[in-house]
Amino acid sequence: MPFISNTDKERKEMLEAIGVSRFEDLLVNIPEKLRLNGLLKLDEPLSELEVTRRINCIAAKNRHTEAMNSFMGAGVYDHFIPAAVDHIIIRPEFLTAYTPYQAEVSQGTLQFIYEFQTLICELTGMEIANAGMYDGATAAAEALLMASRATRKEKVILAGTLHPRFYDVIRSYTEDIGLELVIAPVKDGVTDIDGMAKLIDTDTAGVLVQTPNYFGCLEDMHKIDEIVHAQKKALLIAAVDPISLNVLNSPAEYNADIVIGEGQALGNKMNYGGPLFGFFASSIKLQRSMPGRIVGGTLDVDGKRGYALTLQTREQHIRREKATSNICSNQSLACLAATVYMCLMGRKGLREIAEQSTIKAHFLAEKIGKLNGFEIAYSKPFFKEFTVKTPIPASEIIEKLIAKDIIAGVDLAETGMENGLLIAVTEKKTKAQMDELVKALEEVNNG
Amino acid sequence: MPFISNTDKERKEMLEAIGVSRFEDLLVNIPEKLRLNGLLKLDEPLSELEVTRRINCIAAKNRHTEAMNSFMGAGVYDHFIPAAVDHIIIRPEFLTAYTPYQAEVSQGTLQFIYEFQTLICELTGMEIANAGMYDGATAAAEALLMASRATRKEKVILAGTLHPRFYDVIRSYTEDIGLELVIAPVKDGVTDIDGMAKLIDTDTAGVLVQTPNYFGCLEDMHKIDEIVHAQKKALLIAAVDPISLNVLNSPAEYNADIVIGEGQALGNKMNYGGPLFGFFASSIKLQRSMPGRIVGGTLDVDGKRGYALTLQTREQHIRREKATSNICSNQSLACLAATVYMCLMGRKGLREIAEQSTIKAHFLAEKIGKLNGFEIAYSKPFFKEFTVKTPIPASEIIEKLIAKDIIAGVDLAETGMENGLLIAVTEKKTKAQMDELVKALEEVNNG
Amino acid sequence: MAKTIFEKHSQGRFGYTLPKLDVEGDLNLCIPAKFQRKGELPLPEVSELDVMRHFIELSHLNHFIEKGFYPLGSCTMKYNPKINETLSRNPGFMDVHPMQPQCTVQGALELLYELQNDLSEISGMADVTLQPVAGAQGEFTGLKVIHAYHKFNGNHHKRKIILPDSAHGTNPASCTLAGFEVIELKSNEKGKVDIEELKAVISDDVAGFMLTNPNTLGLFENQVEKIAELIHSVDGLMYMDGANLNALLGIVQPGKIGFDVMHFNLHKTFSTPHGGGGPGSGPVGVREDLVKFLPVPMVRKQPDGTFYLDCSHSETSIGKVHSHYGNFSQNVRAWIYIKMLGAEGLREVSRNAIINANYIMRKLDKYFHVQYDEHCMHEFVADGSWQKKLYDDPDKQIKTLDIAKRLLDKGFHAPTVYFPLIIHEAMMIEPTETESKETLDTFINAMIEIASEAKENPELLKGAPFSTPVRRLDDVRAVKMLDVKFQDYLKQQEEE
Amino acid sequence: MAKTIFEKHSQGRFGYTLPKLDVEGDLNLCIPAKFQRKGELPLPEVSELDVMRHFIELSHLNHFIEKGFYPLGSCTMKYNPKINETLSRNPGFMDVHPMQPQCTVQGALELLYELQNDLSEISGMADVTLQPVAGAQGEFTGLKVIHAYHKFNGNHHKRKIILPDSAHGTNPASCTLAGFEVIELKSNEKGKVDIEELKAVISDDVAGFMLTNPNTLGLFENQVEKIAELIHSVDGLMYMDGANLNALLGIVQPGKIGFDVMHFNLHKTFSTPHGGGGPGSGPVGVREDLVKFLPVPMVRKQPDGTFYLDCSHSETSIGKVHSHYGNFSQNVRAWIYIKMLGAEGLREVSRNAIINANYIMRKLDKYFHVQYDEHCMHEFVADGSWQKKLYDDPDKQIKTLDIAKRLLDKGFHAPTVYFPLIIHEAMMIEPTETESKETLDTFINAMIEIASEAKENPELLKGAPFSTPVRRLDDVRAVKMLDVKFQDYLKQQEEE
Ligand SMILES: Cc1ncc(COP(=O)(O)O)c(C=O)c1O
Ligand SMILES: Cc1ncc(COP(=O)(O)O)c(C=O)c1O
Repeated sequence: MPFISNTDKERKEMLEAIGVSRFEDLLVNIPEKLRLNGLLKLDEPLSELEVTRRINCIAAKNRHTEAMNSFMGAGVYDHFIPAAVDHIIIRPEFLTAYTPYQAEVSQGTLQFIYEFQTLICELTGMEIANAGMYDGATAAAEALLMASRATRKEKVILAGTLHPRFYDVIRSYTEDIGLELVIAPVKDGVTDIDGMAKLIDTDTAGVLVQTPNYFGCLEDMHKIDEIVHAQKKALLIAAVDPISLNVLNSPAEYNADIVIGEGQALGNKMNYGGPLFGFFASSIKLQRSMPGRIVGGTLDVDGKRGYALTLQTREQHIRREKATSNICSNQSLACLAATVYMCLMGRKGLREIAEQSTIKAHFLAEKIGKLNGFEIAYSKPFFKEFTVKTPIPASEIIEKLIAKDIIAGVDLAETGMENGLLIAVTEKKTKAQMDELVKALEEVNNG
Repeated sequence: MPFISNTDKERKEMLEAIGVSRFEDLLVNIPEKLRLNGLLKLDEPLSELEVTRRINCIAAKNRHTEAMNSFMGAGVYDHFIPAAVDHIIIRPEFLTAYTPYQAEVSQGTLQFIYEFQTLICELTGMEIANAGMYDGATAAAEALLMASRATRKEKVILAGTLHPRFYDVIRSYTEDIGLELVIAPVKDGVTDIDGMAKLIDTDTAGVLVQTPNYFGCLEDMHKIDEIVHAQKKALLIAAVDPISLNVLNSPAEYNADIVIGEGQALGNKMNYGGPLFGFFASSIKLQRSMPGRIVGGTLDVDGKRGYALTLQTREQHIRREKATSNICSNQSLACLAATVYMCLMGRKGLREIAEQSTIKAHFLAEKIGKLNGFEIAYSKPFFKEFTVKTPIPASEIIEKLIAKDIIAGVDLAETGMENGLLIAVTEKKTKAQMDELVKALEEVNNG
Repeated sequence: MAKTIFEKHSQGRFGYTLPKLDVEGDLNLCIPAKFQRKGELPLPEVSELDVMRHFIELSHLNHFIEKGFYPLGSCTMKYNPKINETLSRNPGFMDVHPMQPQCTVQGALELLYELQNDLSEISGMADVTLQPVAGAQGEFTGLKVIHAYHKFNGNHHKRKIILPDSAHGTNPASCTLAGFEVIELKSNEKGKVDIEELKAVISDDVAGFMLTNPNTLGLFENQVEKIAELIHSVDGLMYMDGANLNALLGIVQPGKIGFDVMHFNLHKTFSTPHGGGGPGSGPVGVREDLVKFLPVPMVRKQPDGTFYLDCSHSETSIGKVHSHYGNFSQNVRAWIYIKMLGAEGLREVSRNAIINANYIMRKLDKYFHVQYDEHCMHEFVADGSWQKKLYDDPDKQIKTLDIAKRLLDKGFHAPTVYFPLIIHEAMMIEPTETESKETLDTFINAMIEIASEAKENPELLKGAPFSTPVRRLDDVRAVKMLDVKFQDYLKQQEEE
Repeated sequence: MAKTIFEKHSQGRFGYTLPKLDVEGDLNLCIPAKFQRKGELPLPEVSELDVMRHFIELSHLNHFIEKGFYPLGSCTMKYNPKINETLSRNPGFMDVHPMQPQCTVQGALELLYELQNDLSEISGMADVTLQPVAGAQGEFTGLKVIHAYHKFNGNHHKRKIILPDSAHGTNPASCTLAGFEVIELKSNEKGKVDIEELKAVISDDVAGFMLTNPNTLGLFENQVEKIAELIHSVDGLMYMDGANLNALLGIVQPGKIGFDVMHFNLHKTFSTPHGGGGPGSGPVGVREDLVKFLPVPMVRKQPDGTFYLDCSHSETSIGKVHSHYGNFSQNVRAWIYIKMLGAEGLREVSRNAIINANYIMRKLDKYFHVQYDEHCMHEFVADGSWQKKLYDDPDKQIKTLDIAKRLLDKGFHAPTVYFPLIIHEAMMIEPTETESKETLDTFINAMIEIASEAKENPELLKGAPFSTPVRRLDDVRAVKMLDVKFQDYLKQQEEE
């Protein structure tokens, strides 16, 4: 059998050493009738060559963004990733290690997590970050739970412009433990701030606002800061696109208490939506309420600097049912990719990516806005993504353009906008690709 | 500029430290008029993303064997390669090291070469092997030079069934230094042994015979052994397919003095013909005449086992114009791939590959032999490759089948057989693929 | 220790290239000033060479499976085949957006569909969701399903989950997150569920029972039928934590022996790499009548052979636990692994895992105390109690931690220590089937050596490790002088 | 040391899977018994895990560019961009057979065509063959071209090549292989060609002159025009060993300053990895009238834009030096490198390489003797003569080798030592442009430290290295007790 090391001879020697005559003797504790009779019903085993061919054949049934002109975003983005990233994360030294419980032989993992935390703090302007969550959506859910824990209040307010998948996950994470979710009203593609203000009261644990929001629009976080922090205890939770933070306000500028987001755009491939990872940062005073793993610097017995897991008394393996979260395995390798990516791009590279994405998105928006029958849905400032009002249902447009190897964007029908198309532009899009989209949209309307 | 580390500031500091005010001052020794005025005429630089797109576009203009049904061989073969091989050779630890001149920090490279040498000795039955040559053809040329050196004779005899590319390279390696090349006659796809016997005389340094030969036929090496070694000094040089040695005679069985061959089939991709590598082994008494690098085991000052380059007095960096060869850089990483490959496949795996290739080739030959108009050219035993007499020129067949995504084989026109098609079968070929070829050949003849 | 990347920063250096902007535009015209970040981001500026050197240097500080034996109990540190890494990087997988129209992702859906089916067969469950990305999230998902089941039946009062005191920490934590109250059951003297204790706590408000089987002692819970009977008698559901499934492949189908819900850890049993802590994958299987509660979407096949994302059960579904379909890329790896092994191969996996564990146990039980006298499954728990008794002086007293650290010096990763909590000084040893007898023998010898060092040279244990990149770290300092980012370090340096 | 893979063998273990044979057949019916190998091949049987652990363990014993500074003179150990490794693995390159019909390999031909052109432009030559796979083979090819030129002109007597005594060993060795006699010229006191000496040996049977420029001392040969004039006056050809081209990119085009033939080392100047000794790539460029002698085939472009392999000059061509088109995969990497840098980038490469070398030289010339007082190009030669003079006792005497070994202890690779031969105790130091000032400074400090250790603590040098996987090895034993395969080792063990 592949991947099993011992030979028949060795197996025999071992059974002898154990003192049994056949393998089955080791199963005495499994009542006979509980055992499977015969074999599992699975396909005949494939050799490496056969499985390679099968996989290549399956993968060929997917159409991927290197072979299509895609404008999909909505939280998962096709940004440029330097080749060097994969050369690091494929190293078995990182790939095949476990969670760094034995710190002395896990300094590689521990130090990169420490660097990851630092980078996330730099991006967000926060004081403490953890080693990552499952994805942006669960990070949002955990942030609300944390707000509730920290404030001992049970009402949380969500912007109505939140990513619907975030909302879904938040709902399943909160509904059975009595957290009250209140959705704030939306006006012209952004949060209706007055409407939101009315919802915030002394019972409010936190307010979660995503910016850029699901429709691509920037929320007025300064104003939201005012209305949230007008309530002494209420916490402001910002959900952000990490790439945007290179041009948009640092969440510290609008006094966010907790900052979370989907981290995939930082050096991770889209991979049909997984692995993603959530980043999670907050002000230092909330440290004891944080979910997830945290690495800290310390000294060894010889006074040498080293890293170790810290603040572990928050975690499930110590606190069990009283832990701040149940998270154990997280998305560590995706965070490593993000760390390597941020180091390679550096401050100038990340800035350039954010700038190019912005400028290209605005270039495209302007062109589409001029097309007959199309309209930019909202007059609000946006970053790299924007909503278009389409003359026919967005789903039809998307379908038609696929035949031309274009994926026009994300259909906003589930938000109630049947004719809403969400278009994302990254620095990878060329003028030619954008022109192609514009031309195809024009043709859709004409024919 | 990419890949250049220093910043303007650092450059300035360094120029100051050097004591010049501008870079140009460092060029005082280059007469002005020798310097290039202006810039080289090269394309505008491409960023990583752009170069990636350009390469993908170029590569897409090649049709590769994973997308075609190819029966090409003639020395370069599409055998199965376990994924693990590339995971080793891509490691920068191996990839970005130089020739292991500083043994103390090159034990990784040195030990794998020692293991490579051992494996080559095991495959060939020889007593000593070097760290590899540029390719099979140059290894053949160097073997003849070595035979001449060792015997102090200047006539070498080549089987007429030798790979034409081997012959080409041998010619350019030998023609200017007075080695006499004599081609032995061919009969029914193999060496005419009586004819060859007549050519061997007291001036003969060596006789080079390839088996399986270019036409796929097995040479009768036992008989050739007899006629070569009937001349006391003459050396028998065997050129072999390393995969074949798992089922065919070990060259030691027919008393080869030197064994060389193209090593690509051992774990290296075809890569449009490069990197290839030549393996090179001989009896121990010829050690001082060997070309190329050799690694030996030894002890360090603490008595610990280690490896180092040995018998270096043969090499160019010591002996200069009197060296056994001019080779310096070789094809080390390709030899590492071969080493990893042989270890993964092990004795059973390599044997199975050789057996499957043989049986499949014979299956296909039988089917093609039965087709109207087609004929197996020679009645000699063969391994995984055989020559077919085609009803129309092979080049036409090949061209026609390309339209069906089949590459029928190698055209033998340059050997004088316009209607000769050389077909190779590896263990990767499925029955379905072979049936497809047979069907396509049948159609060619019918229409 | 290695410098941080921040200490390698040099202003103006860079490690990337980007195409020139090919359209005109001005950031300030796009984004009003008040939305723009004040000041430059303080990220490091380094070259690609700097980055490669840095992370390669870090990588060399880790222990990892391909370096040496990693007998970390409960974690199934088996070899992660290289073919998984190669094939999962196909652009047809990597460069696919999760919201692409379904006609453009038929390959992905086909693969997920087959994996759902294969895991269902392996577990004996009716269906499997691939959405949870880790074991703990699988638990949460499974518990939510239990919750949904009871709500669906109008049994809103069922809010208690019973679990043994040997359970992994995520089990009670997941219960809390799913809105359940935990009843912890003391294990009996055999390390198993104490049926009498169980009977004592069973009541109508019990929603279910969570059991790891084999349990965290590596012992098969042979009373599982009895337990299931009791739990089912109050309409509770049986949850199996499948972290230890590596013992049961092709031997026991949990869905056939009384379990109603279970999660898998693909990053344990099905060879997907642990990645230094993740990403993993924690699918959940359920019995027939619970399928309607599974997260949306499920992957289904049309009569015409095409695949689709099915949300038709969204009314009853617990909703979503992940933005998309879970860790797709890990699921690809698990699919490959299952396809390469097949039914016989998977059974051999468990057989060999069990033989390997029993072999080590038998060889070590004269040197280290092993509480339960019973063949283990794929892992076993020894403990350091004999060694602890050697010295009375608390400064000298040898703890399991010392044994663990000493193993690091000998080139092995330590077993899981101090878990399960019910064994004092526990060392949970799981060799996995991918290790050879030769490797096990070197480990056994090292353990025996340590047992004798404990007697003759206890300082070697108390001081260990000596040969690792750093030695024992001050955990208290790590909390007291909190330094969780480079700025904290700089500040502390200044203050010192 | 690491065990060999042979010591990990266990009969019956395996590390591969293969499809089942899907046709019927019997080996014995295919291949007559007398052609079949007697007995089983003694290859090792190990698992994939064994193999990965083994080679990873070996890999950790190497110094390599991405570990640390590698100032190995003449070898241009610059950073090898990762993008090269990623893109050269495209199946459209890897899985292409060299004899495929040309209509199926248009991409490969396009790339080679562009690389021929780009290298021609960079070198100022008329055309370039990409067939030679290493520098030495480039030399051989170039010398064959020279040979062919003279034969073509009926000058069969031209069989002497002049080269300076500072030349690399491959130069004279290649001359011999190409059928030339070598005249070695003593360098003058400036390390350059001694024009008077040259005049003295020039005669009608001189076929050419081989010069490395910058020479192996890192100095630009400023008399190159004069030398070319002299050589051309007897119809000799000027060959440039382009190993040191990293100093000249965009600064000097060798073809424009008197050279007629030259080779490139793509594995030096153009960033293709050295791979522990290869594969490299050693293209050769020639002036217009020599193009007809280049190996067959060349890649040419049809008016319709398609590319083809051109053998139309096969009558005049020297023939072939490689079975196919050289190291295609390395040529892909070099193409990528050139395309990413462009004209300005390449010029910056050389500028920075030169600055880096001069910086180290200036910082070290107070501590180590540097023979020639002139700005160097991309590398320079210091020597250990000052250190050698410190102690008279031959046992204590410090040699360059000691300095080199001590550097290993400090985490650096050693410079090239004892080459060029004309400098006693030579240390040839080449930093390359990819290293930062910070790295250079740490190296400089280490060298200065060693200079003072030489005075104060010479045992640290004589005994070095101390911290490497092995310490100094017994080279004499390696020759005397020849052990070039595992069987030799076993035999020696038995005998001992
Ligand atoms: C028994 C058991 N249950 C659950 C888990 C949690 O799994 P994960 O880390 O994938 O969340 C673990 C992980 O170690 C475990 O050992
Ligand atoms: C000056 C010089 N010439 C020629 C060569 C030979 O190049 P290669 O090793 O590629 O054959 C070298 C290699 O070190 C060299 O330094």
